Amino acid sequence: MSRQGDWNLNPMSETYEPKIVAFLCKWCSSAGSDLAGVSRIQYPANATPITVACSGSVSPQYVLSAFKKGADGVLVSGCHIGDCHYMEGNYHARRKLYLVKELLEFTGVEPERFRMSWVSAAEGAKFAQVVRDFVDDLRPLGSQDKMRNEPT
Amino acid sequence: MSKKRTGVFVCHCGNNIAATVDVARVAQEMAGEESVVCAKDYVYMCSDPGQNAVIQAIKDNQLDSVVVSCCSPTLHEKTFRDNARAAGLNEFTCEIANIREQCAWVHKDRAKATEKAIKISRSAVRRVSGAKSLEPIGIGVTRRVLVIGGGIAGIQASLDLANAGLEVVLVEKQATLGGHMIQLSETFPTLDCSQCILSPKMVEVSRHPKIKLMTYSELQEVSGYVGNFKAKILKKPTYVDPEKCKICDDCSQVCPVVVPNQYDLNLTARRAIHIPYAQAIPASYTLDIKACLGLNPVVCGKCKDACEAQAINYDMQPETVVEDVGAIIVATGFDLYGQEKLGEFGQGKIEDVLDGLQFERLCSASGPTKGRILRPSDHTEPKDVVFIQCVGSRDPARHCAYCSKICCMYTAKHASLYKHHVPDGRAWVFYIDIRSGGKGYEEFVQRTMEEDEAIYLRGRVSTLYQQNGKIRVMGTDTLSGENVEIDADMVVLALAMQPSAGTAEAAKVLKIGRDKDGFLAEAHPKLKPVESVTVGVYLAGTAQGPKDIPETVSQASAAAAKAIILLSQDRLTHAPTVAQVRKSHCTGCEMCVDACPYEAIHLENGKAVVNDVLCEGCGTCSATCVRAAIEVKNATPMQMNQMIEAVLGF
Amino acid sequence: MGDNIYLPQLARVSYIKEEVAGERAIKTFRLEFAEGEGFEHECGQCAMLSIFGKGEAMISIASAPHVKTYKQFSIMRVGRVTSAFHELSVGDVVGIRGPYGNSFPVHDWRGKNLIFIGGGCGLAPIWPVIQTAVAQREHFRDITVFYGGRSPRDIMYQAELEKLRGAADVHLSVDKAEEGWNAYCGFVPANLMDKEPSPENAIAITCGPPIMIKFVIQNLRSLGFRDEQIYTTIENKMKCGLGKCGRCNVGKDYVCVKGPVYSWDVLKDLPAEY
Amino acid sequence: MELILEKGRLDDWIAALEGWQAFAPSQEDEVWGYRPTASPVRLDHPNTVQPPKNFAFPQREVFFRFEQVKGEPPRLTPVEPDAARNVVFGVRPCDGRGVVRMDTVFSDHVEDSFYLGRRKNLAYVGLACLKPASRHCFCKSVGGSPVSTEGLDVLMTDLGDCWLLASATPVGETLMQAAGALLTEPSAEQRMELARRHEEALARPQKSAVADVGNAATRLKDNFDSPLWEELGKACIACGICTYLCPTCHCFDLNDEVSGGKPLRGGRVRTWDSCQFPDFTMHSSGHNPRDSLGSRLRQRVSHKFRYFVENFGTPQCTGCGRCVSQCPVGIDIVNVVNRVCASV
Amino acid sequence: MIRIEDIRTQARDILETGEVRAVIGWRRGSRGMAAEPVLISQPEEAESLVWDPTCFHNLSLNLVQERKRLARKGMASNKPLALVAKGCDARSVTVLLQENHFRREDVYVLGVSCEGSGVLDERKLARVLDGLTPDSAAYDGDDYVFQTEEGEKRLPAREVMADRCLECRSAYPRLNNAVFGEEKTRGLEAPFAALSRFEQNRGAERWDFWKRQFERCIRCFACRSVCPLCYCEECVVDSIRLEVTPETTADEKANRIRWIERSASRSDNFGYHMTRALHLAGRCIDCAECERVCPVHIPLRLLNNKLEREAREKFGYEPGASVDLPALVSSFRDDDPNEFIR
Ligand SMILES: Cc1cc2nc3c(=O)[nH]c(=O)nc-3n(C[C@H](O)[C@H](O)[C@H](O)COP(=O)(O)OP(=O)(O)OC[C@H]3O[C@@H](n4cnc5c(N)ncnc54)[C@H](O)[C@@H]3O)c2cc1C
Ligand SMILES: Cc1cc2nc3c(=O)[nH]c(=O)nc-3n(C[C@H](O)[C@H](O)[C@H](O)COP(=O)(O)OP(=O)(O)OC[C@H]3O[C@@H](n4cnc5c(N)ncnc54)[C@H](O)[C@@H]3O)c2cc1C
Ligand code: SF4
Ligand code: SF4
Ligand code: SF4
Ligand code: SF4
Ligand code: SF4
Ligand code: SF4
Repeated sequence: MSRQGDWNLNPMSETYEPKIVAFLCKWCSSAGSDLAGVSRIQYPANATPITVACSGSVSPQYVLSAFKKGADGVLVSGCHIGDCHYMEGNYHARRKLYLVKELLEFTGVEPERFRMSWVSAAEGAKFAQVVRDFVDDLRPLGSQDKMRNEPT
Repeated sequence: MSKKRTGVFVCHCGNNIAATVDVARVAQEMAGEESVVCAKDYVYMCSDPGQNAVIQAIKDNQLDSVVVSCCSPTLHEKTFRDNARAAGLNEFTCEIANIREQCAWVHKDRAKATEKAIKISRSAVRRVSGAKSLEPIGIGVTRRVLVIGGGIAGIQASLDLANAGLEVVLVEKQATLGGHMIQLSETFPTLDCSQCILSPKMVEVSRHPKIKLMTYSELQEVSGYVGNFKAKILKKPTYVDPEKCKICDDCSQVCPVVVPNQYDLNLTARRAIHIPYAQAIPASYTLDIKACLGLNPVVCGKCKDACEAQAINYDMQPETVVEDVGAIIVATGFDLYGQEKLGEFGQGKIEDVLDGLQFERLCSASGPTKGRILRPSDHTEPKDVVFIQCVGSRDPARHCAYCSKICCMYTAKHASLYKHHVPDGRAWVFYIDIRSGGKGYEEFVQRTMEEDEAIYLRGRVSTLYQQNGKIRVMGTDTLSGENVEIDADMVVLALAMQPSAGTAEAAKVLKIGRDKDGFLAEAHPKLKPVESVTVGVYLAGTAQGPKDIPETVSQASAAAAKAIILLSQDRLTHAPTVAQVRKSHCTGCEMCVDACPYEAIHLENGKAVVNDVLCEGCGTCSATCVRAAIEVKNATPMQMNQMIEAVLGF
Repeated sequence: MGDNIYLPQLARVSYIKEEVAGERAIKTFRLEFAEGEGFEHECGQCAMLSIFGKGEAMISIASAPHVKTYKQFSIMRVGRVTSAFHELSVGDVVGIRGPYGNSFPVHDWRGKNLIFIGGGCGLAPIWPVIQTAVAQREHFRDITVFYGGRSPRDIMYQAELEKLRGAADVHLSVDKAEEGWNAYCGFVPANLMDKEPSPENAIAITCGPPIMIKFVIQNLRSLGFRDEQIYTTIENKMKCGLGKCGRCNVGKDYVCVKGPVYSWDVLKDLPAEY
Repeated sequence: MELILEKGRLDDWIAALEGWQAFAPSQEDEVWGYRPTASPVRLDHPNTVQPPKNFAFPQREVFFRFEQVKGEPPRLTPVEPDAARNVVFGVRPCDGRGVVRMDTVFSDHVEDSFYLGRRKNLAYVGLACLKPASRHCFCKSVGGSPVSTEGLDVLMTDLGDCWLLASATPVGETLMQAAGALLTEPSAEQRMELARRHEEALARPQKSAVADVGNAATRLKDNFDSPLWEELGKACIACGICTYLCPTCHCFDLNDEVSGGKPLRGGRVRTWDSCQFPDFTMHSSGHNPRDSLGSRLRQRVSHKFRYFVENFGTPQCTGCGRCVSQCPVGIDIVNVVNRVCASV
Repeated sequence: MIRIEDIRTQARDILETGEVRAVIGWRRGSRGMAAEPVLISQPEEAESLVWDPTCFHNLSLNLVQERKRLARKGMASNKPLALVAKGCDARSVTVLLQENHFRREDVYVLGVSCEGSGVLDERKLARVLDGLTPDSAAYDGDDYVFQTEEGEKRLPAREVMADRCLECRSAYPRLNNAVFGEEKTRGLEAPFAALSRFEQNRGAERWDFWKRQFERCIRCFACRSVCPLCYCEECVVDSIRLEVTPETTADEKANRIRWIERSASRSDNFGYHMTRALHLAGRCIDCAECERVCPVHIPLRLLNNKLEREAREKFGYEPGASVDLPALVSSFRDDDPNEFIR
């Protein structure tokens, strides 16, 4: 038995599907992904959204924890700078998560695994593209097992 | 917290979801969750039978929480939360899992889409398993409104509010109400007299029992929150008791000090003790302390001696009053772009180069020339008057990027008025293009061109200078492609409208945002054009952006209506999903205090305390606190943890 | 080399009763083993109960040894494991290993007067002794039970206490007076002084909050009880129950092995690290 | 059995130990620790940072796994301790004595199958300390000796150009027998050299010493309430170094680690714990019987020099000196014992 | 050159006048040459204070501990505590003040300028001395002088100086009530030199390196225990709810999140150190105590330095520079890095 959920046993196989946790702010990015839906823009099903009030509420602990629980990639997406529903939340997110990103890279974790984007409520197409690109970038890396809990 | 009894309702949305997602499987998977006691799928959850089924299931299974897997929460979160409430549940224990927009509609592979829908639904189930019942936060309201700025915007808003029965505190910086509109002569497109239409309103304000008018006053500090603001207002001393003042002008007759009269845009002079206009409201003189020789009978004291009504009181002190209000309307208006910034147009140093407002004064029957258009330099009637539009506007490189919107119209008005006053004169208008959207506006411009024979030249003026008592205007006519040189007697600049200095001050005091041009920022450019980002603070008039009087008045009435709506409630409610502090973990480091965009947190006895009413629940504080000592209700780290697990297949 | 000493047996919850509601809620559980499983225990012993995924908690066995069909536990909701217990329903299966610790020398007390003094949740550990004494009523002389809670709602085993009345003298008390309460108002140690039980040929068994125990012992001694006539139990934090994890010791003794039952003449000489 | 092994042939002996996985001290990032042997094994190490205690008592160990489907009874899968046969080289006599103490704890009262399961497959090849392996060790004053074979299966002594191997247990004999012809009978001089070197080692003074270990238990008991404890404990930062690195500390924590929620899956995990951590004895209520630094220092020292003596007749501490040399603030157990015992 | 008598005199004076409640300083330890932290409350005890290259401890930790101790006893202090602080230590006092852990008037800083001489790295010394065990260490110009069983040993300071001292950027205690020694820095190595060296490594090499480190961590928590800024009442790695007050509910105890398990597995160790580094971002002032005390030599400084340098270069933020600054993560600038965002 392994210490995580659906551990992908054969990471490099044809069927390897990177698992992405996507923290989307309610006002912009989640709305943007709704627009992608309304516009029926197709994109890969790898990213499962978790809607949060504001990108500023995404604690570094959430990101680390997602990786620890086996995420192959983590996406945090918020409103464009200046457009935050809460005025400043995304500025805080940007600073904090920049540090997370730097630290991950510093310890040798592939930098592609953590991604941030600004997607507005009007950018359905952009949201789809962000996910598509992320999945494309993650696929060659295979499953993430540096931070993931090792099998018990 | 005992274990939740959750019901999950998976919607087919006709075929919208069911075509790509195996809804039955989603329901079945959810049934396997610890807290789930019933899981169903249905073809249209949001239909009447669907909603009833949810309500019934809540009752039948004694559910205490609900997850509906359906479309985006923006569509039906309210529907299902209402249902939950109807069935006796707290609506905050109802969550939507968006498996349509974020899943069924964007994926084709049925297996993958189903897996994702399961994850989304599961994360919602785990989230509600940690959800608490919350009651909206009730806030008592003070049914009074503070209106800042006594221009037409502020006047209109105040009257609307007062007539709706609300108490109003109207604060005006100057000694009189009226703002810029009182300075205008006639107004486009109907050319009715500005003072004639405004003065009655000013009088109404001054007499209205519900309006507390505070002129010569400044807003110093605002604290509190929607429904319960506290405004600290400084009332500057006028040294004249308005109750006693008979406006006999005896005082000003004896005053030895002469200073430019800013109400006439310095085209005339006044005394230190003065009244801005004959129609000023309040109808009382004001002693300009900066100009006065010293409020000292030894030094001067003439006015005091002259006043038979004994209205003058040198001992008047500045007074600070604190007003409790429930809403605030900001109507602090505009200023004209400074001429001194216009090197090519003489930097404001050429006497006969006027700005639009000065020209208005020249046209005005109550103005310096009693309505005759004369050159300020030599009091002769100008025969060639050049009107230049877009001065300072639409020039992102050097001046303002935006269009000031009204200049086309008032320039046409000026040209027309000029022609009415000086029928043999020539009115030259330089323009880039004519923007005359508005009822009767285009016709007005056409009339000015055709009937009043104003000469419209499309092009820019590159420079102008004084020469032989005339003003040489160098321009180009882009239609003919030729350079035009005009020896004008007078030049009138249609200067850009910019937010007034008072607007910047008010924004700072109120902590409301301004846009890149310095105008007050609205909460949403389309849907919330009169709301500021701070709840309970509304915007009206040119402080929010360039506009003419009708638009100003409409917005003022709209802002008043918004305030009325707000204050028509006995209690305001605020979303209860606010931050709460875990006192035992808080060390009082103040990091959250600095991070909160709403200044909703302060320290008390070394622990953070959240003001529920100010907190908007953004969660920035909780992501900042390294001690996990602050979290937003129903979006707690515990719930986030559970959702992350759910997404990753835990 | 023995078996996996940390592996619990499984037992089914066959009965749940809410004793006390509120923030310090207490529920009583009965656990039944499958055929051929389970263990025998003695009065005062405890067992390590597990909820998988949450962990283990040491809980006193509140049923008497002669009750063979189930083992009873009264659990106060205080943390991770105990909260998980409070979420159980009848039919759920949990883990249990034991019995651990020493026991009350009930056999040696034959022919004596027994005085039980309990407070709050502290009735559970001495309940098997009371039950045993009542079941073997003929072997004992007077049986007196002092028991108190904060308020009438905090009295556990209410029905059982009533049933006891024929066989024993029951003195209930609540800390604060309340409408409808006819028995004693005040703290348990005061109730004890009020009734002044005689130390003659008596054994006093007390269990409850540490502060209560402290005063009960003081009062017993002032009533003339000798240290060896006074028994109590102590609860130190435990993880293994087997004298290995190293945290429940008082002095050289691991409470999970040498305790939890102590007579005051032994306990008073041990370091007061409990 | 006493035999000679040429210095250069150590690797060959290790290679000859068929069915055994061999470990010996080596350095990684300047940390001396027991790692799978890599040729050449030199055995010239100072005291390792960690004793070899995790061979039988690993820092993290799963006792059983559980799986629970909603509505079904839990399924438990016991875990068997790893049965690999490990032989550890270069074990210092103090750590050998530590093994004995751990054996005592894990077989007293009830037997811990995990510890003993690993232990029975473990062999320790010791190395006599001809020179103290650490500047802070003090085995002689706590009943040990630099050439003690307690807990060891074989004791190796460096005779300059060769090792003298002395078996101490049947397992040790088996290990030596596996060497076959690699081992030769020692000459008379070699035997004399051994005796000389051992004598020298025994005579060599150690930098520190527990003054009167025989009376320590009673003195500690008498001084249980001494204010010295708080004073000496004041600088302690309540880390786990002194206990985690001690060859005889055995305290542990038990937690359920969950690895999946559908169905609920996970394992019950034993992990080292330390009596110096404030949460070690803290009850749910927040009440903590040992809530001060001084009371926790007293627990650690009393356990080593009093309670263990009272229970098993010997101090638990074997004088390896690790807790002294690694303590971030220089708390020195010898100093503490001596000062408390000397106080009145 | 700092004269220890000056420090002692000052300490004695402020104790005698009752200006402070106690002085935290270093004294001769019972374990070899290393100094040990001590809290003295009697003027005559001032004589025991020392200042030498083994005064590595960041004594502001003891300030924090003393606060906790008083809080546990429900006591409040009305008199300041004094501590002897090196440049880096004074910066951690600044951070503590910034975080309202004390009021300025509660702390009396007896600043000692390292004058560029720094403190010793015992591991380097052990390597250089190879078996010799000195009994004392002292400053002498650019050298450290050791008394060993084989007599006096003189070593150039830079050979055995702690890494952080080689790269020191704050040898002078800016925050002080009294200061000893001159303001000078030697700058033996560029700031963040060790970090830059490490960053020569590529992704895979970095991971190989850190994997080895994280596998080795035994979770003794000495790194966290020694850190003056790891003062949280309860740590993310504690296995139970540690901060319990009478108001704490059973729910709160039951629902404690286990972001990181207590047991020492590589992933949990990784989680622990990443979290710790992030929690110290903008707060860690590079006293390097965590790295010094780690029994298995995990180079924790690298992690902290990395974030410190990012803060400095990208956000213009210097930890421990000012008492009035908002924290690194509670502030932002319009021109914070944005390129990494898509
Ligand atoms: C030359 C010219 C001609 C125009 N002609 C026409 C026309 O013909 N027809 C037409 O429809 N529109 C015309 N307009 C536009 C019209 O003047 C404005 O639309 C209108 O005056 C805007 O009113 P307001 O109340 O927003 O601002 P304002 O008139 O500027 O009033 C703002 C008031 O707020 C006060 N104030 C500012 N800051 C503070 C503070 N911090 N505290 C308290 N009080 C403060 C000011 O003293 C002022 O009294 C013309 C504008 C110009 C420049
Ligand atoms: C001999 C003995 C008999 C007990 N009998 C009963 C009883 O009959 N009824 C009852 O309600 N409680 C009893 N307790 C107390 C009970 O064990 C604790 O309340 C329980 O362990 C708390 O676990 P938790 O997971 O809910 O608390 P948490 O605070 O979530 O977890 C704390 C951890 O520390 C340990 N722990 C904390 N406090 C204690 C404690 N006081 N004793 C032992 N371990 C502790 C537990 O192992 C647990 O893993 C007894 C304790 C002992 C030692
Ligand atoms: S950031 Fe956290 S610890 Fe600091 S004051 Fe806010 S809630 Fe308290
Ligand atoms: S949730 Fe947002 S608004 Fe509320 S206190 Fe926290 S930071 Fe401020
Ligand atoms: S190693 Fe030292 S500081 Fe750490 S707990 Fe032990 S005695 Fe205390
Ligand atoms: S107590 Fe210290 S010296 Fe004694 S055995 Fe343990 S670590 Fe070694
Ligand atoms: S001090 Fe070292 S071994 Fe101990 S927890 Fe910290 S990094 Fe791990
Ligand atoms: S993290 Fe390390 S270097 Fe930084 S302040 Fe803490 S102990 Fe000092």
